[in-house]
Parts: sequence; C-alpha cells; structure tokens
Amino acid sequence: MTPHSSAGRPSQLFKNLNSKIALIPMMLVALVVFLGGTVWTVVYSFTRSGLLPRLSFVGLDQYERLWAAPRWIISIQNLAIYGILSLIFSLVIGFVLAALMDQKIRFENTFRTIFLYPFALSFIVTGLVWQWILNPEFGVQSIIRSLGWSTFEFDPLYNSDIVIYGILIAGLWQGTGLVMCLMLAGLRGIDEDIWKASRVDGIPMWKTYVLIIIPMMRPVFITTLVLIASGIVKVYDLVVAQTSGGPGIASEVPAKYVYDYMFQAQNLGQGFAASTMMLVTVAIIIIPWAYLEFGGKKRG
Amino acid sequence: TDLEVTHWWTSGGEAAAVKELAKGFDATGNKWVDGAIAGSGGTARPIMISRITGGDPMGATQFNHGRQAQELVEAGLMRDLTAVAEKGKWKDIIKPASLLESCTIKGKIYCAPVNIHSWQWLWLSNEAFKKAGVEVPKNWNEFVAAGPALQKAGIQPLALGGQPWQATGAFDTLIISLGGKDLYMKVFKDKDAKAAAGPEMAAIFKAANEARKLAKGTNVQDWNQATNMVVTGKAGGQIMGDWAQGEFQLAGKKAGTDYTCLPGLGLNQYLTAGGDAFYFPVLKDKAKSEAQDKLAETIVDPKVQVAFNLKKGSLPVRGDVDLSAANDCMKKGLEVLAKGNILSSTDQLLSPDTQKQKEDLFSQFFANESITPEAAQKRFADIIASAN
Amino acid sequence: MANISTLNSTAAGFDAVSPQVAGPNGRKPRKVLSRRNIILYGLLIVAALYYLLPLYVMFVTSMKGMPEIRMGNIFSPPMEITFEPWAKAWASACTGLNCDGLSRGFWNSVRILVPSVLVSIAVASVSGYALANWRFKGSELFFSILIVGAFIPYQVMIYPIVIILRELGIYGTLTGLVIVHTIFGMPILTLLFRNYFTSLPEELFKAARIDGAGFWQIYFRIMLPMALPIFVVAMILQVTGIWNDFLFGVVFTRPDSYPMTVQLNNIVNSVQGVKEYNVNMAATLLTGAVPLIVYFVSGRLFVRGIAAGAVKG
Amino acid sequence: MANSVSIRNLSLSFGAVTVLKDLNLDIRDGEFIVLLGSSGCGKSTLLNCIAGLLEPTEGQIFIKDRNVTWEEPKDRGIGMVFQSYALYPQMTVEKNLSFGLQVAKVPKPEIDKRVARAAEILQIGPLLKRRPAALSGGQRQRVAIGRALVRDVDVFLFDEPLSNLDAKLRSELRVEIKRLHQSLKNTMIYVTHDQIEALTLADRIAIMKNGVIQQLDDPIAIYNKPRNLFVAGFIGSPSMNFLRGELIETGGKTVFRTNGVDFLLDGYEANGPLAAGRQVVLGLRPEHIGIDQPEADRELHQAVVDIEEPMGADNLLWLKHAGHTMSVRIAGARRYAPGSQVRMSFDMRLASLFDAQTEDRI
Amino acid sequence: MANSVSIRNLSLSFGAVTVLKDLNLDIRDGEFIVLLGSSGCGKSTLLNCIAGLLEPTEGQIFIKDRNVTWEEPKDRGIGMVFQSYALYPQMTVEKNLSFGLQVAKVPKPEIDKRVARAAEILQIGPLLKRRPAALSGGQRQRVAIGRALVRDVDVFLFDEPLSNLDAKLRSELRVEIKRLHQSLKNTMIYVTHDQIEALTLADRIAIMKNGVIQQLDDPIAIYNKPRNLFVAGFIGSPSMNFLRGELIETGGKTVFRTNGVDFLLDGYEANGPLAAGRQVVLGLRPEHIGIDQPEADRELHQAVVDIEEPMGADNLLWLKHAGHTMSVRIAGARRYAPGSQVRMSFDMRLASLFDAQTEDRI
Ligand SMILES: Nc1ncnc2c1ncn2[C@@H]1O[C@H](COP(=O)(O)OP(=O)(O)OP(=O)(O)O)[C@@H](O)[C@H]1O
Ligand SMILES: Nc1ncnc2c1ncn2[C@@H]1O[C@H](COP(=O)(O)OP(=O)(O)OP(=O)(O)O)[C@@H](O)[C@H]1O
Ligand SMILES: [Mg+2]
Ligand SMILES: [Mg+2]
Repeated sequence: MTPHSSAGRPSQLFKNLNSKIALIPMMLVALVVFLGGTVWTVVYSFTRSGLLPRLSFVGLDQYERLWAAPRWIISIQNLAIYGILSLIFSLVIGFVLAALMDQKIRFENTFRTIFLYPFALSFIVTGLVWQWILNPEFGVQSIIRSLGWSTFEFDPLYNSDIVIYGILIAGLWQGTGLVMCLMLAGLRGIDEDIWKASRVDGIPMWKTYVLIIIPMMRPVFITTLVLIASGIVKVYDLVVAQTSGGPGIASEVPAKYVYDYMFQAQNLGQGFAASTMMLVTVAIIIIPWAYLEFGGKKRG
Repeated sequence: TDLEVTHWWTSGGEAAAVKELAKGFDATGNKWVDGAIAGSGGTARPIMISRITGGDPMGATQFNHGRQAQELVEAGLMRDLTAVAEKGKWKDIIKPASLLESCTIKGKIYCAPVNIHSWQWLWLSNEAFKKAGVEVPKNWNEFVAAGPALQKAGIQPLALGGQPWQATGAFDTLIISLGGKDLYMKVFKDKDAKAAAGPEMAAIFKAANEARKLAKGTNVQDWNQATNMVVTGKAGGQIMGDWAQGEFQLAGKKAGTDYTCLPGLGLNQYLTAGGDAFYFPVLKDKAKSEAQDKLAETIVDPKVQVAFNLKKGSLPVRGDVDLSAANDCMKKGLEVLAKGNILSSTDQLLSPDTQKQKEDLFSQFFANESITPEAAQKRFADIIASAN
Repeated sequence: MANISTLNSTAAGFDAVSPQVAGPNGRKPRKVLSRRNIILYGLLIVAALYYLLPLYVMFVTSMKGMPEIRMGNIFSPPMEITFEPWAKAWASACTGLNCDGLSRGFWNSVRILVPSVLVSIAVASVSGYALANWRFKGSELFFSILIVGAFIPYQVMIYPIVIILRELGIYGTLTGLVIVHTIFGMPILTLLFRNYFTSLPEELFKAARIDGAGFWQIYFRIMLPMALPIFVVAMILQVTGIWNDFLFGVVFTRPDSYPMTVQLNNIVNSVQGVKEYNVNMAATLLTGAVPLIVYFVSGRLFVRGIAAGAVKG
Repeated sequence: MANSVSIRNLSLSFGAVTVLKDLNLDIRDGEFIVLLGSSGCGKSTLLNCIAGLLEPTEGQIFIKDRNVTWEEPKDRGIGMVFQSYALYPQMTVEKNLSFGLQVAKVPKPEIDKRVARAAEILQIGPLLKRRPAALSGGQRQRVAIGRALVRDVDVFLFDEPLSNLDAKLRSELRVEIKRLHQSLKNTMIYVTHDQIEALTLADRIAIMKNGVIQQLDDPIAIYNKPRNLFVAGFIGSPSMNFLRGELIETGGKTVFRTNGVDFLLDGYEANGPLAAGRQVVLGLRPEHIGIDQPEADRELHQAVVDIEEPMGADNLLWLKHAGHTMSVRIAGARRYAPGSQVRMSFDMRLASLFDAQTEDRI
Repeated sequence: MANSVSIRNLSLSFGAVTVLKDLNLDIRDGEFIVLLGSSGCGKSTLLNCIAGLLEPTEGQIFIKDRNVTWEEPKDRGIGMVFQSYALYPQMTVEKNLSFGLQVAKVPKPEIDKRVARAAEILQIGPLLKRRPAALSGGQRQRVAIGRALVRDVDVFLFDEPLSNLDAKLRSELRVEIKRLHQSLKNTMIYVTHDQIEALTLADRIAIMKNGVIQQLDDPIAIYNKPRNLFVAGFIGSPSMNFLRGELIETGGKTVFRTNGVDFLLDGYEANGPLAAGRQVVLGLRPEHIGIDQPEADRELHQAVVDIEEPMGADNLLWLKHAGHTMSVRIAGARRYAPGSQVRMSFDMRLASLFDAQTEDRI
C-alpha cells in the first residue's frame, strides 16, 4: 500500500465559490433584511421611540401598555377567530372542491378557472367588492328584503359582533381557489392503487377520503397550512379595504395595530412591541413546521 | 421650478380649494406637482413620513397643525422658514397667534399655516326637520329632543361616519360645547386625570351616549358621505368641522335656507383653532428651496387665503383679509373669532400617540353600545393620566 | 378474433367456449341525471356561483348609470348599458388635482412590473438552484431564516427597509422598488425553485458536472430549460403579486410614478359628494384586468406547475 | 369441473384505444393462472375488469357462475394484491387487515379470528402493531396479501405483487405464494411480466399480447411447445435462438437450410406434413444445444465462441455460426475462452418450427 | 501492472452515519471491476467518490497514479453512466453527446468525429436528431454510455446502468457492454446489485457490505470459494444451502454432523486442519447436489420433495431433509411431484465450510 501522499485539502472557503457568490443576494436578504430587521425591531421595541427611532430604553413599558390596550386584545381575538376559521374553512372548502373536481368531471378547466380567478385579485379589490355586496342598503340584505323577507338582517360589516365573519367571507373567496389547486395536485399524486384497494375492500368513498386519503396527504396539508397561516398573520389590506377596522375597532387586526401605531400615532416603540408579539406568534407556528420540513431529510 | 406637494385633500370641496393654492403658486412661475393621497391623514401621513425619513422628501407637505411633525423638525429634516416669516411679518398678521406658535419650535418657524379649522359645528338639514314636522333645533339639546321625531320619519337623526377621528372629534366638541372651556383646558392642556374622571366629564359621556344612539345606523365610512346624508336630507344633522361647509356649497345649498349651522353646537360658542399647515422638508436643490419659500409666501398671501378658504369652508389665518364674499356660516365663525373665544385644538395639545389612543376609545365607544359610559370614562381618564 | 379464443380453449383440451348468456353485459347503463351527478354538479355549480357573483356584480355595476345604482338592486343587469364609467375610470377620474384616471398608473405599473418580475425571478431561481444542488455549510440556515421571513408582516419590515434604502441612496427610485419586490418575493419563490430543482433527478446534475459544466453552465444550459413549469408558476405569482401591490407602491415611489393600485385607491377613496360606485367598479376591473388575463390564459399551466413543484416537500 | 371465473367476449377501450379485444377465458376452481405479457399488453386491465375496478365496454364476467359484470368490487368475492402494496399508510398492520371487515360490519370476534389466522399463515404476527412505513418491502407485500386473505374470498387477484422487491426477496416470496396456494386451494389469478414467476407458480399460463391471449397452457407446454413465434421468443432467458430459412428435401428427408447450412430435423414432431420449400423459422433453446458432446446420432456443427458469460451455476456462450449469433447454455464449470472453436449438436425433439408467414408452430 | 485507480484508506460519513470505512482498492489498467452488494451498502457512494461528486471525509484517490482527491470531476479523466440515464431532456441525442466537449471547448471537427465514432460503436446513428423522450429505455442507456465514450476517458464508471431496463433488454445490453470492454480495453468500474451481471461482466468482483469490501476476487473464486458466510449467501440464486452443525471425528475421519445426520467431507479442501468439535456451517450450492444419481463414491441421503419450481431450462426442488429445507437445481426436464422421495448426493469438492463464530471460510 502506498503511503498517504500529501495533497492538501483546498480551503473550505473557496469550495463551491460560485454557489456562495450566487447566494449572496439571498444571504443578504436573510441576514440584513429579515434577521437584521427583526432584531432591530425587537431592540427598538424596548425604547420610547416616537416618530423616529431613538435608543432610550424603557424596559417592558411598551409591552405592558400593549397588553392593557383593548384594541390590541380585540385585534388578537379577531386574528384568532379569523385565523382558526379561515384555516378550517379554506382547508375544508378547498379539499371538498378538489375532491369534487377529482371525480373526472366535465368542464374541469372551466370550474378550476372560476375557483382560482379571485386569487388573481388583490385584497384591496376583494375588500371593495365584498364591502359593496355586503352593504345592507344595496347588497344581499336589501335584495332579500325586496323579495319579501322584510326583517331579514345580514349586515356583517356594520355589526360589531359579526364583522369578522364578513371579512372571513371575502378572505375565503379570495384564497380557497389556491388551496383547491394545491389539494387537487395532492389528490392527483395519490397512488391509484390505494383507491382500487379501498374499493375492493368495500370502503365507502367518503370514508376513504376521511380515513385514508386525507392522512396520506399530510405533506400537502402542511404546505397549505403554512401558506394560509403566513397569509393570516399578514392580513391587513383586506380589513382596511372592507371596514378600516370598523365598526369602531371591532375588526381590527394586529398588522393594522402595528401600522397605525408606528405611523399614525407616531409611536414606533409601541408598534415595534406589537410586531414583536406577532413575530413570537409566527415563531410558534413556524418553528415546528420548519423543523419537520427541513430538519429531517437531507440530500447531498 | 417643479415642486411636489403632498396632501390628503381629495374630497370635492377640498380639491377645489387646492386648485386655488396651486393656481397661486403657479402664478409665481413655479409649478405645483400635485401629490394627493386619498383616504384621510391616517393613510397619507405614514407615506409622507416614510418619504421624508427615507431621504426622498417632497417639496412640501400638509400636516395637521400641531405636533405631528415635531419630531421631524427636531431631527433637522424640515426647512427653517423664519426668514420668510420675518419678511412677511407673519407674527403680526397671523391670527390667532397660537397658530404660529404651533409652528415655532425653539424659536424658529417651520410651517406655514394655511387655514383655521374648527370642529365645533352642528350641521342641520332644514329639509329633514320639515319632513319630520319639527322645528329646526337651535342647539344640541333641542336636537336630541327632536331625535325620536326624525327617527319616526325614517330619517337618520345624527350622521356619523365610521372613521375613528370623526367619533373623537364629535366627542371633543361635546366637551367644549357642553362642558365649557375650563373643562376642556383642564383635561387636554393640563392633562388632569382627576377632572377626566370627574362628574363633569361623566355628564359629557352621558351626552355622548345619547349621541351614539342617534348616530346608530349611519353605515358610511367617510365624513363627506355622512355630510352628504345631511345635504340630501337623509340625516338630520352632523357634528363636523367647518370643512363640511364646502360640501354644502358644492351641492349648491344655501346656508340658512337649505341648511343651518350651529357653532359650538348652539351652546358654548367656543371654537378650537386647529387647522392645516404646510411643512417644507430640507432639500438639497437650491432652486427647489427657493420655490419652497415662494410657496410659503403664496400660502399666506391674502388673495390666496381668501380664495382657498372660501372654497374649503375654513377660516383664513389672517385677520386682515376681506371676506365679504363669505357666507352665513363663515361669518358666524368670524364673529366667534373676533370675540376671541378661541382655544387650541387637540392636535396642538396632545401627542399623536395620545390622539390615537383616544380615537381607539371613541370609535369603539360610538360603534359598540355594550361599552357603558362609565367604563369608557375610566379608560379615558387612564389615557389622560398617561398622556403627553 | 373469436376463433383465437376458441383455439385457446380447445388447444388446452376442455371447455369449449359457451356462448354469451343473457344478463348484464358490457358497461353498466347509467343515467345522465343520476343522484351522484346531480349532487356533484349541483355542488360545483353552487360553488361556482359564489365565486362568480362578485365578478358579475362588478361588471354589472360598472355598466350602470348612477341613478340606476341608487335605485337599488346590485344584482340586476343594467337596464341601459353605459361605458361612461369605464371611460371615466380610465381617463378622467380625479384625485386631488390630477384628473387623468388610471391611464397614467397603468404605464407606471408596467414599468414597475417588468423589471421587478424579471429580477425577482432571476434572483430566486438562481438561489433555489444553488440551494438544491450546491449546498455548503450554512446554506440551509440562511434558507430557514428566509422562510421564516415569509411570515413577517410587511408593515413590520417597512421601517428597516426605508432605512436600508436610504443608506443605499436609492429610496424612491425604481431600482429601490424593484429591490423591495425582489426581497419580498424571495422567500416563497426560492422555496418553489428549490423544491422544484430538488425534485429533478440529481443524477442529471452529476452528469453535467462530469461533463465539465460549471455552476452557471449547468444553470443556464441544463436546469433552466427544464424549469419551465415552475417558471410559469413564479411568473404568475409575481405578476399578480407585484401588480396588486399597494403598500410598497405608495411608500417607495413618488406621485408621478404611482402604480395603478395606488391610483385605484385614490379614485375609490376620493369621494366627491357621493360614491360613484360604477366608476369604482370599472376602475377595480381595469386594475384587476392584467392579473385576471394572466390567470385566464395560463391557469392550466399554473396548476400543472403547482403539481410539479409546490406540493412536493 | 366447475369454472371459478369465466370471461365472455370481453372488450375494453379507452376512448379510441382498444386495450382488450373480445377476450374469452375460463379459469377452473382452485386453479393458479398467470397472465404473462410484456408491458402495456393489457394484463392489469384484464385483472381490473375481473375485480370490477374497470367497466368493460362489451362482454360478461362470471365468478362462481354468477354474472358479476355490473357488480361492485366488494360484492364479487375477490381479494386483490397490488404491485405498490397499496397499504393504508397511517393505519397499523392490524388495522389494514381489519378495516375492510369493520366497514362490512363483520362482528369483532370474527374479525380477530380472521386477522389472527392471516397473521399466522403469513407469519406477520409480530408486525401487527406497526405502521407500513416501518416494514420492509417483503413484509409490506405479506400484509397486502393478508388483506386479501382476511376477506375470505374465492378468487385472489395479484397484480405484479413482487415487482417492487429485490431479487432475493422475490424468490422467497414466490415460494411463499406457491405454498399459500397449495394450502388454501383458492383460485388465483396472477399478473406478472417475469417469466420465472410465471413458470414456477402457474398451473396454466396465459400469454398475452396486445390485449389478445396468445396461448393458454401449462408451463411445460408453453416452454417446450410454444404455439407461435411470439410465445417462443417471449419465454426463456436468454431467448430461444431463431434461425430463418426454408425447408428442403434432400435424400428423401426434409431438412432445414439457412445460409447454406443444413439441419436435420430428425425427431421433430410436426403438427402436419413438412412441405418442402416452405419458409420457416427454426427455434432452438440455448440449453438444448450440446457443446462438444459427440453423440452417436447427431450431426455436429462447427462454431466460434464470441462472448462467454459465466453466471455461476451456468455458463452462457455466444457462438458465431453460419452468420447467426447463437446462445448456448452449459454448466458453470465448463469454460471456453472467446475465439475457441466448438462443435454444436442439436436435439431436434426439443426444437420448434414456425411458419415464417403466419408465425404459427408447424 | 500499473494501477488505473487506487483508493487509499477512504472513509466517508454523512453526519453521524459512516458509509465507507477505511476502504482500500487497487484497480488495474483495463480491468473490469464490479462492485456488488445489497442496497445501501455504499456502492454508489464509493463510485461518486471516485468520480469526484462526493468529497471523502478521509483518505485519498489516485487515478493513473495522480492524486485526484481534490480535483473536479471533469479533470479526473472519468466518464460516468447512471441508472436513470440522466440524459439532458431538452437536448437532442447529438447535443447530449457533444455537450461535454463543447463545454471543454473541443474544436468542432473533433467533436463531430468523436460523436460519429460513438454513434457507430453504439449503433445510435439514426437517433442522433431525436430527443431522449422519443427513445426507448435501451436506446437511452446507449446514449448515456455514448456520453461517457465521447469524452475519451481512461476510466468508465457505471452505476447500475441496466437496473431500469426489463429483463430482455438487460441481457442484451449486458452483452454489448461486455463487447465494448473487449474492444475499448478501458478500465471500467461497474456497480450493480444483480449478481448475474456481476458474474458475467467482471474480471474481478468486489463484494461490499456496510461500506467494507468483503472479498475482491475473480468471479469463479467468488462463486466457488466464498471468503465468508456473507459472500457465500449473497452470491448464487437460489442461495447456497447452509447447514449449521459441528465437526465430529468418527473412524479416523472428520465428518460434519447436523441434527444427527452425518456428512462425509471427502474431497473438501480446507484452509487448515479441521479440528473436531468446532461449530461450523456447511454450504452447498443447489446445483452441486445430485438427485437420484448414485455414484460410486458418494453417500446418499434420503429426502422428501416439498415444493417444485419448474423454471423452463431448470427445475428447482425444495427438499426436506434432517430438519432443513434445501434447494436443489436439476434439469428442467426432470420433474418430481411434491411428496416424492428422492436420494441426494453431495460433491464435497464444491462445498464450503465456515466457522460458525467468525463466519470465515475454513
Ligand atoms: N386509464 C387509461 N386511459 C387510457 N389508456 C389506458 C388507461 N389505462 C391503461 N391504458 C392503456 O392500456 C394499455 C394496457 O395497460 P395495462 O395497464 O393493462 O398494461 P399492463 O399489461 O398491465 O402493463 P404493465 O406490465 O406495464 O403493468 C396500455 O397501453 C395503457 O397505455
Ligand atoms: N446524502 C446522503 N445523506 C445521508 N445519507 C446518505 C446520503 N447518500 C447516501 N446515504 C446513505 O449512505 C448509504 C449508502 O448509500 P449508497 O447510495 O452508496 O448505497 P448503494 O449501495 O448505492 O445502494 P443502492 O443499491 O440502493 O443504490 C445508505 O445507507 C444511504 O442511506
Ligand atoms: Mg400492469
Ligand atoms: Mg446506488
């Protein structure tokens, strides 16, 4: 056996140099913008920054005030209601639509286009249209009243108790199409043989979906969940366009709280404290997912 | 020189008024580049601030007179107008003096006030009351009494838009008009939390409770949509600043015959003198800086003042102009002004932060009847206690 | 043909084929209006109506005159079709002193859209490719940070980005806006491209390396031509996202280059007396036209691309 | 004997593509039938028709003499095993086995009994609590078989059950399936494209091509007396050697001539008279050619070794002879270097002759 | 003889998992080496290390006596063929072949010449203008080989090139690769888990297990003299029969005893003395057991046929004997029904004996 001859290992720094160069934009964005921006935000959330950032620390004051503010509490509640319901409904509706589309139907393309097109429209547009449709004087309520049910009431945008559902209707309209697409892609990816096996076993269709197919589509559900969840945390435009947070502050959401306090109240510290709380929420959602998604499998 | 001017004056009356400003400025050989951002100051201010702090400032920008731009000035981002002011003798001509005070920070002047706005007006639709078969009220109390009759006639008694600042403004108006000058000053100037929690304030909250009942069912967002309800007789009245008058005017309505205006809600005839002012960010371009000075001069120019304020329905910032063309309501306002019954506006007294907290409270209070006046008062007192 | 099967059996020496007997034969007859079909198509049609309703309302409203709108029913078709609102929305609606409607915003939007889409997709596809095929220590960490970044509400990032752009001296320029769109498009697009490139057979990449191709050669000559489906998805997402963007358009541009959405907001929120719903709707439709057309034209590719790249972990 | 499964004039088209063409097949009770054919010939389609997973365009299917053409799969008394196992991934093995029974509302004790029995037969008792993901390929396939087993059916359908397993496991499970059949004595219909599986497992093999059954016969007949050129070429690895030529009458005897070389046909059992001048194909299996084994009554042909492929037990020689390349299988211990000269001898009793036109055996 | 590829103390870990352990291998110039092992044993990993697609954690790699451990794949003088063909789907066959040369800036006429030569050798001339999607599996693999061929390299690396092909194509291409090697005389390193491929192609076979080479030898030695139990069991299909027992001294002779039955070891060539009392495993290949062939000098063992698996040319019997199941391969024509009694005889010269503890051959 020849002895180890010495050809040194080249420097690790220059290994994959092109790749490192190509990833510079991504690394900069990740480090400077996302990480840097986040750290910056968190640091300044402990200060008394007003219109301009100022490093005058006040400890947890901003957080104490935040959690004492009824508007923040309402915002959080709204986000929870909107978030949970919109998760559930978009998954359920999206999946049901996908399941219907998967029945070898005619005009599949037409239906798919119809379900998907709202996704092309911005939240601003979505909010405007639904504001219009839900307007009690012109919209659904007045139509139904004019048909004879004169006591019919459906004015979600002007009723503090249900306004968040009015927003939900619009949000679902905009977003379920994409969920349907993802689900459909997932369904198409299921091994045909599973369907055959369940038919031979005599398992009714709905049971097959619920007990076999859905559990098999876990990865698709997770991807979808993350997509919806990231959208939910960010919900802002829709509320602004539809209700501006009203009536009163009944449909306020955290993202709007952040924005309003940063710029309208000129209290950056308060806004940063609120956004830090949002980031914490996001972290709670995303870290387990990221762990599942990227922690496990690797490829060389 | 082209000068970009940002503002949030986009409603019909406002736009007409801006046109006058632009005309005046263009006449100096410069060019007004309009940068209107619709959707009230709440939408527009963040954008203006971002641009100024982002290092891409506009030539001039509207702010509410008061503390909104204070930090920008302190950070040295705003142009010092002292020279222009001295040349134009602003100190002597601008009335009331508090307007210029608000522009003055550490002895230097940073803004050009453009108009005086007062909030304390009740606008009434004569037609609506005729339809309801009651006389046009002469003050707030009569208005409240007429409420049921209006409701019976299918008329919305009080129009109140959904934007938070409208509810806040209406409430502040109730404080001055029902509670009087002293209460107002104690609470907002001295930030006296005890007074805010006291029985006098409790009465105001009761009144506000009545107001919100009358306002229930307005179902519009923008102030001018609410005003439009009064203009068209769909609503009996609206508590709104003098700028509402521009809308009546634009609709061709005549004060006195078609509509009635009651300054100080017909009770305590005190007006606050807030208003709009233009600030001029520091620019590197010398030519632009000169144009900025020109614009500042234009803004306080007597002719422009008259033209602008007639269109906008607000009062001019100088007492030496001829307002013979002014209508009934404006004259009423001028009378009050002449009497010296003038107070600073909340924009001048409170920080935007406190204002925002107040807005949160009152927009919630007016929209949601499950919040009792007592609970609201307690929260109000807390806000005043921590106000700055 | 029958004789072959006959042959089969006789050759094996038994069971001469018995003739077909009466009874069920061939395809089970099925009614077009079976219960299953009624439920299936019923549900689909109901859902389709829900999704179409707003579009219908927008169209109908945009073609009515204001008097007709005030009379009530938003769902009734226009009695008198007018294109006035469309014309007004496009060319003469006012915001402040500017009365040239959306037309100016349209070209601004195009000017913003094209470079933003191109740059953001280019950067993201290269990043995704590098992450999928040229990993190095730490590359996954950066990627994880990036993905978490996808969840940060834009409002939170505005301030830091304003500062960054200011320091770079490109605040308010088109370059600045393109960078902002690239930054915020990056997480989701990089994820898409990375997943897609990971799903391509690794051996292709190995073969190219043995053939001596380097980082960029592999990217341009091997990977790019294969990534068409995912490019379509990215394109559609970015076109709609950037076209529909309001926040960045208003914060990071000047009035003379406001995109269409900002003008839309101005038109819709500049109420002159009474809200002109018909003009608003026409303006809304005009603003939404570009992404809508993109979807109608390439929706099928979108779905295919999603299936190819997005669903896989 | 009773027929377990009968197929009558079955046709099936997907749109314009006709996959099965007027197909007839009778399967006896307890028989093990293998459907063998290359990819895309319609094997799975036929199996799916029998299972009721595909609707035939035309024709009838009988199971136990009952016309089941329009019945649901679950009512046909069949169990099916798939190439991809098709186990329900989120259920334990036990649940996988019992799920169909639970849905059919079989009483609990009965379910337990059947699962226990299947687990015992297939030796998957220790795996019952595991998920499919935690099983090896072979174990998964056993569970899949178990799922058919618990349903207590008359007919088992297998669609390439062993294709996803590696060679070693494949031969192990092959033996197990054979044992299973010997003990259960159910009817089994087994689709594969692996001829070793077909030959070792089948009572009868049906060789399919383009949706038509080419030959239905027992393995020995299929191997030794292929009905036509397709079957002859399809079965056997390496393939039968085919020599194209014609029949010639010399010295009162009919011989086969190709490229000027004559082959005596002594011992060949023809279906009919061997007319001289006929264009034919002579088929010789690699193991039926002798190398350097001069036996009394056989003629010897000289050839050159082109390539040698030692395969352990056997050794495969590729010989050049009269312009053809012929493969010959000899014992693993006998080695020939490329280039060596050898003498071939042929056993014509085991050869096949086909008409060059019709490709049928003569 | 010069070494073409030398591997010195190569180790490779993925995180905590060590895939290759201190591996040494010398490959001579022009040699055809097959790496054989079950799935996951590290074959591809080793090949990728040689190709430069993976960086070793430890150790060095020499090609033509040049240390290439840290060199780029393209500079190593290697060509590689993958299981999945890895053809560039958007390029024509011609473009696929010439891509590497273009990247290397080889002049156009030279490229054309090399492509033409490769196309001729592999007979893919008519396909040059097609896209990979329009090719069959076999054609694709030929193009993939062509891609390595045009690069005119010293060492060819094949990673299971035939696994994705069906049995028939596989055996055809196997022969072609063998021919290619005979004419090019390049060094070839070929990974497979198909032992037939290994036995037929290799000059030497390296059998791997868990990242360690178990035996490196020519095919005959591997087949007949496996170094240890693993190699013995791995090679041969069906597997060698293993009987566990001990060595006993009776009548001056050492015999192997299992379950009370004795086997004479006459003719076995042991590595050393066969000490009585040692626990051993006796390995007998199925084709080395005779059935009903009483030969003069062999003892006969009675057994019962359990299962019969006719496989055409051969017939596989599974026999029950002394508590063991043993497989025996006989000619296809000889048939035994299950249950029949047979007599087995053993050729101990071809048997293997392993220590039960160390599992090494003795
Ligand atoms: N749903 C379908 N639509 C259209 N054609 C189909 C469909 N299913 C199968 N086919 C076609 O029918 C033919 C027979 O398919 P089948 O699956 O029965 O083949 P197979 O013999 O099982 O092949 P393999 O060995 O590859 O499984 C093929 O040519 C296939 O392309
Ligand atoms: N990128 C990787 N990260 C972690 N482990 C890996 C990676 N690549 C391979 N392995 C592991 O290394 C071991 C050897 O893999 P390798 O691909 O070399 O096996 P192989 O012998 O080629 O198997 P096969 O016959 O299935 O191709 C396997 O256990 C595999 O799980
Ligand atoms: Mg099949
Ligand atoms: Mg491998």
